[in-house]
Amino acid sequence: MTGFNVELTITAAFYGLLCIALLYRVIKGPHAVDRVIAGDSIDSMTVVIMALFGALSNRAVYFDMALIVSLLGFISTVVISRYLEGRS
Amino acid sequence: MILLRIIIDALFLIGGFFALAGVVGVIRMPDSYCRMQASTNTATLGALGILAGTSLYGFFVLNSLAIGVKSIVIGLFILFSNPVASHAIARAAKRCGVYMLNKSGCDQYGRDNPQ
Amino acid sequence: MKQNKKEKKEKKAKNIIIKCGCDFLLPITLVLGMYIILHGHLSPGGGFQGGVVVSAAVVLVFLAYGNDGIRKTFAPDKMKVTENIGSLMYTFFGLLGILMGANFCRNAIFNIGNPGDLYSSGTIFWMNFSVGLKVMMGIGFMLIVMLRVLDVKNE
Amino acid sequence: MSIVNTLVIIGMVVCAIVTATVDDVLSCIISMGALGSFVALEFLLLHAPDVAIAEGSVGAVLTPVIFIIALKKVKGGKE
Amino acid sequence: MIVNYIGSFIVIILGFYMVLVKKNLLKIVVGLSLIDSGTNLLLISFGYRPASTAPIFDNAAQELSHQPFVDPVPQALTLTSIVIGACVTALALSLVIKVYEHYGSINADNVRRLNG
Amino acid sequence: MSGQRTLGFVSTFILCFITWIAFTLAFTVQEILGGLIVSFLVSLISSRFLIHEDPLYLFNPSRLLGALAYIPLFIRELVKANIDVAKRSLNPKLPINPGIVKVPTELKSEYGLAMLCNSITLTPGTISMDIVEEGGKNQIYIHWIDVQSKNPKEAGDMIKGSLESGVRRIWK
Amino acid sequence: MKRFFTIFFLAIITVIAFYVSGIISVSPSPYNGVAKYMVDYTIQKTHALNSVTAIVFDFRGYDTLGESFVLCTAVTGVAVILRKAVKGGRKDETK
Repeated sequence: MTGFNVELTITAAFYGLLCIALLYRVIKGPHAVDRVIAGDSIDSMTVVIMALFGALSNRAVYFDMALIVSLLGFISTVVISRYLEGRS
Repeated sequence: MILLRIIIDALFLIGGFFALAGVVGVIRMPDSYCRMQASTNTATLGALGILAGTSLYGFFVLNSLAIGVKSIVIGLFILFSNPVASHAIARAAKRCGVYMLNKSGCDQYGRDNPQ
Repeated sequence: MKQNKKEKKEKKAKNIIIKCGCDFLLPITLVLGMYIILHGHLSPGGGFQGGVVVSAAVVLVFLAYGNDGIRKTFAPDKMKVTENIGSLMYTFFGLLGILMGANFCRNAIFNIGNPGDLYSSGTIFWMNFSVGLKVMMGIGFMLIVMLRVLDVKNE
Repeated sequence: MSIVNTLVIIGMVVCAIVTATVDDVLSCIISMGALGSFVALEFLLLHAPDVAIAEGSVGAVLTPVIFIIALKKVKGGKE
Repeated sequence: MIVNYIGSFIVIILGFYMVLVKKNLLKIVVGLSLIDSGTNLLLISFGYRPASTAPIFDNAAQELSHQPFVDPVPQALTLTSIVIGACVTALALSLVIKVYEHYGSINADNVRRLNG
Repeated sequence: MSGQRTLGFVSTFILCFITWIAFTLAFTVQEILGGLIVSFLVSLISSRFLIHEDPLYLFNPSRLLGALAYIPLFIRELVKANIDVAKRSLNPKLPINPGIVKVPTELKSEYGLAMLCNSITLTPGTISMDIVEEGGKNQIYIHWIDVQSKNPKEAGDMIKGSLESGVRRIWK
Repeated sequence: MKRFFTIFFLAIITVIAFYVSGIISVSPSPYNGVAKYMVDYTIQKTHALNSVTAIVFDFRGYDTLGESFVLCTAVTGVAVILRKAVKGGRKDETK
């Protein structure tokens, strides 16, 4: 369309590759805390891929998804940390 | 037009580089707290660089106000919500006694709050 | 022993960062949920999704103030009643089709306003609103009940 | 975008394998949350934003909270 | 899109494996949730068509009007399915809590033996 | 007390309305009316949570200018710390020297403390772990990836020197 | 022995699933019939812009009715099963 498709696609693919690299920490985390950290990073990378895909398809409606995940993604992390604090 | 393209590509490159650095840090670092430090690297400049690029792309290339403003709002949300999660998980890790590499011999939290 | 207890109390009172973060994010979450409910016929979203986002307010209040804050803020009995009112509203707008001489859920009053406005598309707007009311109150009630389980001791 | 699609599917499958094979129940729940995140992204890539919003909001708010409450109530899930 | 079909079938089969083999009741509920996710993905993949866009008629879609739309019927059905999945998970977890209060154990074998 | 509550309601209303405008970006009569109703309902519920002390604290022009001046300062610190941590994690020898230090701060108000701690957490290399109050002064425990000094004063200057002066222009 | 049979059974299901996915992927879903009708008549019959919302709330309204009842039943079921928590809360409220 405007010639930007190549950059957007390559960046999104690069971020997807980094997500898979982060899964190494999910597989082999010695403690649950490591898995939580990796999951949190995966959440923020997911937001980035969603924004890139919305810009690539030129639809503003795809950005609502990224809004929700970026706003509410921290709840699960805080709840798990609350559980870990109470367990000790 | 060509200047705009160079700026947006530079923003994408910056974001990709810092995200790569953060992921390599998460994989390589020896203990949980240092992994947390590297993961903030991903969430701040790794995400904000791409979102700034997307916002410029929406404003000036696609001529769509909604895409630009929503990208900025997503960046603000990440800035507000990410440190809360990071702080909570760091405190929980220290409270439940996750191993900490103590190379400098300076652990004033463990000194003040013995288990 | 006494000193230990005092220290613990002080730590609990100083949990500032999570409290301030949740306080600041609470109105933004509510506005986002209402936006998703009310724009269900123009943009992706609708009653169920927005209702779940609004009911995240219960979790945010729990994270900031614990179960005491929930007890002071929400009234579970009224929430259950409101959920049933939402269900009845949905059934009424479904029956409106039959009352106007067509089948169930037929959109009988769709030609109010132009497509693209906020208040358009007749019963779909009101059905979105009633399902959103129902889901936010229902899921909120369920979350309150399940969070209160944490306070009940096992005998 | 088919490359991104393939990568997301691979991540989803890896998360599912971790969920099925790990011993600790808490780790099981955490990797299930990561799987929910991948599945929501995949819904968006298949041009279904409504379903993506539903899955994302349920996976971010409802599921982890009730799972963690149940885990807390059964005292860590050890038998 | 054969990748999507294979991936969703693998997720469904792993969920079956968890439900059939694991002894911990919480893990069985996790397996049910996994089956739910896989089925939703399979249903959405049926409706996908290449070079198309989301079925929303806003201003951007009027410019792209030469592109077809994705099939919206499976999306609507999946929306219902997700709600029911969340309800099933909540109800099953409250049953697990009740079982633990009653028997003092969430191992499926122990519960069956105590039941007589 | 009632007047205080009304002012808090008004400031929450303004925040909600700005958020609604940023979400919709449509300036027709119906959208504005819907935004007013939604903001009224939301601020009815959440004003008592959002407002901690003084409701009109941020509407002072000097504080708004301070908030604007904080943004470039914060971005500069962010980029510097990012480059530092990226260098450390990409270096094959992994030159880290982690430890936890305790740093005193002068801030009193809750939002000020939260803003300072969030800024410290967002700059990579440092994570704020806990806040305690000792002897009338708030102390922050900070995990630092490269401990250069164990003395609380020096470490405080290194970690939050310019950030704290920026925050103090906004909050007490 | 039981475990072996379980895994054998799962392996058979896996093979069948892969075979089925191969069959599905060569014949994509056609775009006529009910989907075409619903997309074409979305704006004309309901004035809504989002097709999925139009289907959920207008063309197939009975589905949403049933879903709503399922949700109501689930909430009531959770409240009945965890009755002790609700009662304890109410006692505290009256205090």
